[in-house]
Amino acid sequence: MSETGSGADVAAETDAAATAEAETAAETYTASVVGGTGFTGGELLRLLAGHPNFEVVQATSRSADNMTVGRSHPNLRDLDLRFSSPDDLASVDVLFSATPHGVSMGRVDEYFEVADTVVDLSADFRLPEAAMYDEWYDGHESPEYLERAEYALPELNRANLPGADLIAGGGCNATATILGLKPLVDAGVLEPENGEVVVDVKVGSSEGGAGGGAASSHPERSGVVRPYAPTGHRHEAEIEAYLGLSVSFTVHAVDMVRGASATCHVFPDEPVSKGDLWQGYRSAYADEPFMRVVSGGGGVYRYPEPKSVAGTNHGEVGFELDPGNRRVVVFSAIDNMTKGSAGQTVHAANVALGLPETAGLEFGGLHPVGSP
Amino acid sequence: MSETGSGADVAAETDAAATAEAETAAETYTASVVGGTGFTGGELLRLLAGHPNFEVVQATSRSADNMTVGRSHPNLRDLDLRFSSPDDLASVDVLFSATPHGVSMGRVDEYFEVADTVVDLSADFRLPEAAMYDEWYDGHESPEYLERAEYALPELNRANLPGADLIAGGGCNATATILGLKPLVDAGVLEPENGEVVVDVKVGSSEGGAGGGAASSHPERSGVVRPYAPTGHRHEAEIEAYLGLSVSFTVHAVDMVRGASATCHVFPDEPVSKGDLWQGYRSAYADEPFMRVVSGGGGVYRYPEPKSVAGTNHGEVGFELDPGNRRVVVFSAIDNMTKGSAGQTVHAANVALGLPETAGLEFGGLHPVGSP
Amino acid sequence: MSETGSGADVAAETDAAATAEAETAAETYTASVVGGTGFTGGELLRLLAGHPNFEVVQATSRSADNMTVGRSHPNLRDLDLRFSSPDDLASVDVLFSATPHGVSMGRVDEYFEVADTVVDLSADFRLPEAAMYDEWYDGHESPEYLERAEYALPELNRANLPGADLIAGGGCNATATILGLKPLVDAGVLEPENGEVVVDVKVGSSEGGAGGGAASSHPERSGVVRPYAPTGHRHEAEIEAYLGLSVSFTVHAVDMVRGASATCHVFPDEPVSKGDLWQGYRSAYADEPFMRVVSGGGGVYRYPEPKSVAGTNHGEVGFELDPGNRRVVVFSAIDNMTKGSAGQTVHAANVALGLPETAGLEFGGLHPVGSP
Amino acid sequence: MSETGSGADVAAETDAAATAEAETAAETYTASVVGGTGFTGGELLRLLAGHPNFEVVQATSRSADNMTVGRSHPNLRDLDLRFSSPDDLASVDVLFSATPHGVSMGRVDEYFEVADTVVDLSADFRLPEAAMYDEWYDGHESPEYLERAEYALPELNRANLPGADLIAGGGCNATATILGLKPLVDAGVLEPENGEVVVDVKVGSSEGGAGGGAASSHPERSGVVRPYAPTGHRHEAEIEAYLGLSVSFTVHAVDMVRGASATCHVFPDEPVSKGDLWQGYRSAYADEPFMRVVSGGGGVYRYPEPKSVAGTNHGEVGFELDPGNRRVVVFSAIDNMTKGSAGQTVHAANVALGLPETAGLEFGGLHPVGSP
Amino acid sequence: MTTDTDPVLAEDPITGEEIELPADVEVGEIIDSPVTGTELEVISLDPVTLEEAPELEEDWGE
Amino acid sequence: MTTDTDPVLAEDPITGEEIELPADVEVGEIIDSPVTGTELEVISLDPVTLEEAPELEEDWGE
Ligand SMILES: NC(=O)c1ccc[n+]([C@@H]2O[C@H](COP(=O)([O-])OP(=O)(O)OC[C@H]3O[C@@H](n4cnc5c(N)ncnc54)[C@H](OP(=O)(O)O)[C@@H]3O)[C@@H](O)[C@H]2O)c1
Ligand SMILES: NC(=O)c1ccc[n+]([C@@H]2O[C@H](COP(=O)([O-])OP(=O)(O)OC[C@H]3O[C@@H](n4cnc5c(N)ncnc54)[C@H](OP(=O)(O)O)[C@@H]3O)[C@@H](O)[C@H]2O)c1
Ligand SMILES: NC(=O)c1ccc[n+]([C@@H]2O[C@H](COP(=O)([O-])OP(=O)(O)OC[C@H]3O[C@@H](n4cnc5c(N)ncnc54)[C@H](OP(=O)(O)O)[C@@H]3O)[C@@H](O)[C@H]2O)c1
Ligand SMILES: NC(=O)c1ccc[n+]([C@@H]2O[C@H](COP(=O)([O-])OP(=O)(O)OC[C@H]3O[C@@H](n4cnc5c(N)ncnc54)[C@H](OP(=O)(O)O)[C@@H]3O)[C@@H](O)[C@H]2O)c1
Ligand SMILES: [Zn+2]
Ligand SMILES: [Zn+2]
Repeated sequence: MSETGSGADVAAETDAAATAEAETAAETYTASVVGGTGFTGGELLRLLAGHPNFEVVQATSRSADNMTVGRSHPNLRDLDLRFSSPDDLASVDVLFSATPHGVSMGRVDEYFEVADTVVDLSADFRLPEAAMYDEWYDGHESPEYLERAEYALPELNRANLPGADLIAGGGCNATATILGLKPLVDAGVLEPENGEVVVDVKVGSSEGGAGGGAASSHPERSGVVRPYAPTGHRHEAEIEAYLGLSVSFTVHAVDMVRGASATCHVFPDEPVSKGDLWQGYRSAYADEPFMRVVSGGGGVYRYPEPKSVAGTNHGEVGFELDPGNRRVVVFSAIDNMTKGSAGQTVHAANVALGLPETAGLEFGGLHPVGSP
Repeated sequence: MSETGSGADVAAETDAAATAEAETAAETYTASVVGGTGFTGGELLRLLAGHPNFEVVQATSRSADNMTVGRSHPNLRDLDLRFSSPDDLASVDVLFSATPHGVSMGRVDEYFEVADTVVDLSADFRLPEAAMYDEWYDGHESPEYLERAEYALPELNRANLPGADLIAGGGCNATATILGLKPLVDAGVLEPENGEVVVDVKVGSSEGGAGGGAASSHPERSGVVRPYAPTGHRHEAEIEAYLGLSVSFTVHAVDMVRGASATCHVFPDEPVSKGDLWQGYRSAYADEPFMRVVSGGGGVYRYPEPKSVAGTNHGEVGFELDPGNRRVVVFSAIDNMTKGSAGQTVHAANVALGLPETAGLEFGGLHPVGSP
Repeated sequence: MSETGSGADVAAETDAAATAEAETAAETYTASVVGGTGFTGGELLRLLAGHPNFEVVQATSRSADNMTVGRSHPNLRDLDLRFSSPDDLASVDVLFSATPHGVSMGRVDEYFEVADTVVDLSADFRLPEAAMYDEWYDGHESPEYLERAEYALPELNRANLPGADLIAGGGCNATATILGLKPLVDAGVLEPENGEVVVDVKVGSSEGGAGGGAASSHPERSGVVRPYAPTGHRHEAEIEAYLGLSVSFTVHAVDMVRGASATCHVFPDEPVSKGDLWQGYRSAYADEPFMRVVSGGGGVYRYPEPKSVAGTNHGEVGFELDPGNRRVVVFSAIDNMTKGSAGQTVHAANVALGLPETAGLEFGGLHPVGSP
Repeated sequence: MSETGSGADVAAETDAAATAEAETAAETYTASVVGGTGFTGGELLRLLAGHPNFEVVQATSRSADNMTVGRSHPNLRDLDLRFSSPDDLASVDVLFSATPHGVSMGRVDEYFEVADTVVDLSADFRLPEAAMYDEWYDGHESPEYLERAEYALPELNRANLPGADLIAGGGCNATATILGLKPLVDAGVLEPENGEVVVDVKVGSSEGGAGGGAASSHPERSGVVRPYAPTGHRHEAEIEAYLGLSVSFTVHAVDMVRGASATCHVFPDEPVSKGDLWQGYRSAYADEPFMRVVSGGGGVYRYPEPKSVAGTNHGEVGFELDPGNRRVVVFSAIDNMTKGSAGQTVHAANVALGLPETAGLEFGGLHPVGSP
Repeated sequence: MTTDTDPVLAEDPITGEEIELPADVEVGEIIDSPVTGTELEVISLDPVTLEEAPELEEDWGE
Repeated sequence: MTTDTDPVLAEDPITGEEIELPADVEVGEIIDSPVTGTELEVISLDPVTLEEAPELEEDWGE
């Protein structure tokens, strides 16, 4: 039996990370989750409860006040925590809010009274300018915070996250799209003045949140390929804001629970080669702990697939070329609940607070797995 | 041709149809199905067994020779028929062949020795020219039949079907696409010299046939959004041949068994209005017994969905406009096994033989229905 | 009763049936469906609209008053009918009511004012005695109708149906169980004084109706094996009433939309042979147009399965023996929406009115089919 | 910001565990997985790669020799390991074998030549006596190992595991059943001479392994409730051997990928109360790190469900009483791939080697999750 | 339905086609077009005038 | 694996990156690239040269 090891084959993937972890091991940040009965709220609770540097001290709910967290989220039955009212917020280091659009913008002052750092998963602080809220939403109640807010996605905005105290989680469909297209933009393959970029998205039912209506009942929602946002989806605004690119966006509901998959059809001005694409994508994501390029190859899983990343904070991107090279098809797959929201914001919080980037986000997924 | 039967067992939906039925009520055509254990072969058997003007006298299988048809297709347990060898073909009025690509082109002479009319569901006679088989397939063994063959889709080719004796069923993805785009082409909204047309298709697992491999096992195939034909799909050839239009085509496998859904992103030169689109689609399909325009409206089912047409020979098409009207998104949904193959060819045979168009194809589908 | 119709559009499967059809071909009964937006209401509309002897003149809804039927049920888009208020009932030959338990018992007098025959799909008239409603439900408002009501299941109660004017559709789980066990009871293999009979049922989500709650949302309901009625299910009462047998009943929700499957574990006093069982089941159902015995054999579908009968009015039953023959396991599969409710009552109405038994119920199902 | 914490809110749940962990932190055991392309082989690789005390040095495959592990298991793409031939076994501390029944019994001598400890996931060493292999299987090639082998399930056999060098993983259905019934046996509620115990099991498609056949193709396997082992399942032998109890066992395939759910219908001689049951189950599993009692309560998840434990090594058990208390229904849910095989054996290896029990097995599952 | 009043006719505001509505529609009522499925608001009676009903923005909460 | 021979290095034909292969690869063997996942054929040894393996055309049979 070898007795040399240190069990280092799990979290601390590099020495640098190990050092970082050592330095921060003593730090525990208290955290609260507003909207704890919701889907992304539950995902936050799962991730934060398993995070070495966070201690969850409050999860709010109006509808399940005083109930145990495990009653809503059976995977959290071992968590010794009860929901409490969002009207009675605890003082914490970091407040995560996972409420429907419009709630946080009305309560952000309050949030900052009780918390040093506010992380919001809704659309309320995602867009950089108030005018965009006028155009795509119903305006904004607290536009003065928009400049202060940092977009959470580290692959896009890592440089601005350290020290940020208002972090705005990206939209899940926008995240999938941005992760897929950014390397092409950076490589100059995709330019704003190019022709059309078509983004055809397929999403799971958890994207609709725990509320649900008739359309999300099991008999009606099972087995669908349903155009739910044929055109005019609000994530277009976010993509344009952060990628400098206008896209033609269509979203379909398909039969899975977790997952968002964006297929981007791009028509570069100049033909590109597969080698160019490999190089662009590889170099874009070489140092990213959560990104993988999956493109061709053998076996069953040759391109990005949501079920390959379900439950994880990973993103998979890949591409293929049309014969004649006039079209690049980009595939991007994430778990909408993790990389597409809760995981993304925990990742961003890790960066903001100087914690190891992968802390609390190590779960690597399952195989086989059904419709996760 | 045998003219003995009666079997007036189909709903005479209109007086005209009733008259037509009266005229043909005396006609019964004998039919055989080559490839009867397969998925589309089973669908043919289902449709022909319930058809007032067909009598199935043979279903072939090499692997299940002598077994009852119900052993392969549990819905056909009441059918008193056993598989027999494809080497020993019965004389029939109409021979339907549902074999993999490449089989029929090698046996078509033989087929015509035993049958007056040959209906082939494979790709073997779909394309009009031998050169296209050289480009997209591995050439053609019997190119002399290509001119004789008529493309089955009545919505496209009704005029040429009466009296046709070699009918070539369309590809399911091509069918969905053609049905979706044809009204735009006819209305002059979509012209070959327009910019890109992106066709993003989502299909069910029955499209892969009964053979299956590792990728189609339940654990691997469940819950997927899997790019299975990222680019270069052979149906592009078919679409180009029949719509005069080159499209950028990508096909995804999603978690359903039956169904093909095509989302077509079109960028017309001139802005179009919703009214124009309604008028174009309504007039294109006003007299089509199987086509429906579903576009907006209320309730859960606002756009075409494969599960709304599962098991039926219906096709649903619909559309939406981008704000600014620079993009038309067209949705088209069919059941790949029915409208996309077996049903389409029975429909075509009805037209070819002068039978009522809807004979044997009346089933209207179920609600609710899961992943059909 | 109107006797104007023609509509001889159903397959005359036997000569006897053909004669029967000839006699009744001239009859068309007007029908209404109370609860037309619901799942079984929609199924009734589907079946009656395709029935040669019924003409649907009204479908009621409070929530979708004035809307087209196709808005709720996309498979009925071609039906030219709008929902109207249940407060304003049309005069009809047959009124079908598909409302939640408790509604019909309060309106039955009213129903008989506008209709000659009332067919109720709820539990309101299923049990023979008022005392049973006291024990299993919250009592009964109109106990005087209980004796007049006939249980719909023809396989159990055919003799009493002709001329019946109040027909009570069975419970879907009870129907599956009764169809599975009755041949054993009739053959004397299963006697009330035998030991325990365990009935373990698996059902699809449509059983819960269109209402749905949090537990039936797609994210929560997908992929489940969920004990939803661990013990004390009300269908026990029905089984006891009609089979003279007390059973230990447990119901699980599983991931399908349509389907109820009962596995009955029976311990006969005396060992039985497979031959005995085959004989008992075959003779019990030999003349039944909708019942099949499926037990062993080859291929993929060796025992009853809900998806083999999905969308149809068929029931499949089968059995297997424990080594040592001390246990008989009986499998029974139906579509809860069809054989388990709407189809069963249409079948019963056919018998009651002297129509061909299979009229309007010929659809034989699909293969392959996913989670129907 | 509080800086008191130690991030101790993850693995080390108790001080004792923390101490144990500290002591063993220096130990790394090398491990190999025979059958690494398989489903449970992949699960072993996932668990061992994330385990602080194991280092995987070999994974074998005949069919994917030299290919990367990530090609078969997309969740393991980051693992830097290629399959190698099972004919060329590396020397390791612990060899895990996840091959079909019959392979290990022929190679066990060889295994012990290269490894100190052998952990086998097949049925080859599960049963205690050779005679049982004669009765239920086709005999045994190496019966001399049967006494040496220890059954892996710690909840049943913890006392005998420390130091064990041949560990036999339990069958997944047997594991679910044993976990459900053992507390009743221990409490004397269930005695061998009681009447019948019916065990009705529902399982996911991963139980069939990666091999798959026609019956496990997606179109045929989707949406099923399929009796796949109506009677005579070999796990009966295992249950009898370890619970001292003969059960009537029936297994159904349902539409999920991971999961085994056993519903046990028990008829105690004396009536029991809910209080008794709670006490029996709570005390049986109070100190078990992976077991939960879930029985009644509010919300959506009131009883054990496979999807609540999918991907985890947890087992959920619960119960309900028939009115009249004559029947106890016990529900037990596990993930067949984890608690039902790979996780169970890693747990057992932890105990055998003196490692913290939960090491490598901390993942707590997801919510919401579809058909995992 | 066997009511004594006949259905009324109106112009579909999207396609211009003539559509049939129940006799008893009232101003302000929402009703779907049998042609397009679109939800229409009854703006006035005699003759019946229809307008596209304001779409309820469904928040899919992403 | 604790073999005595070290892995060999080769150039990935698609990205040009250096990749590690097992020591015992043989000419004609198919092996997947750890960088791109592409199936590569070993064309020659010493040095190991790789080429993209001919893709098996999967017939999805539509
Ligand atoms: N689901 C996704 O995949 C996803 C992805 C990216 C971003 N997001 C965004 O994340 C946010 C949450 O989404 P979700 O899917 O988790 O929604 P959800 O499941 O509907 O949960 C919403 C939560 O907010 C609480 N809540 C609602 N209104 C509130 C109010 N006025 N004050 C305080 N609490 C309130 C609800 O609980 P009580 O009613 O019990 O208080 C519930 O816990 C949304 O803004 C959404 O756009 C979601
Ligand atoms: N599935 C769809 O949605 C779909 C849609 C449109 C078009 N199509 C086309 O329809 C055809 C059949 O597709 P499918 O999905 O039904 O395939 P399938 O399920 O694989 O069935 C193929 C059938 O052909 C038989 N067969 C195979 N090789 C044969 C040979 N050399 N000679 C005679 N019989 C042979 C097989 O049975 P035995 O081996 O027992 O003889 C089997 O019955 C294909 O050309 C496909 O492209 C399919
Ligand atoms: N689903 C099954 O598999 C099944 C099987 C066997 C028996 N059943 C029985 O069939 C009945 C209907 O079940 P379901 O699943 O179809 O239910 P459902 O989908 O919930 O539909 C109920 C219908 O009744 C209407 N309704 C509700 N309350 C009403 C009232 N007070 N007066 C008039 N109409 C009312 C509803 O529409 P509005 O609210 O718009 O009026 C709706 O159309 C139940 O009694 C059920 O037990 C169902
Ligand atoms: N699946 C479950 O839920 C479950 C639960 C409990 C116990 N088990 C038991 O675990 C074992 C594995 O099950 P599984 O589901 O993982 O099966 P599987 O997916 O079919 O995998 C079997 C593995 O064994 C390898 N293999 C087959 N024959 C071999 C041989 N003669 N020599 C060496 N390797 C061989 C196969 O790979 P190559 O062909 O590439 O070598 C493959 O990697 C079985 O004994 C099963 O009963 C499974
Ligand atoms: Zn599903
Ligand atoms: Zn499925």
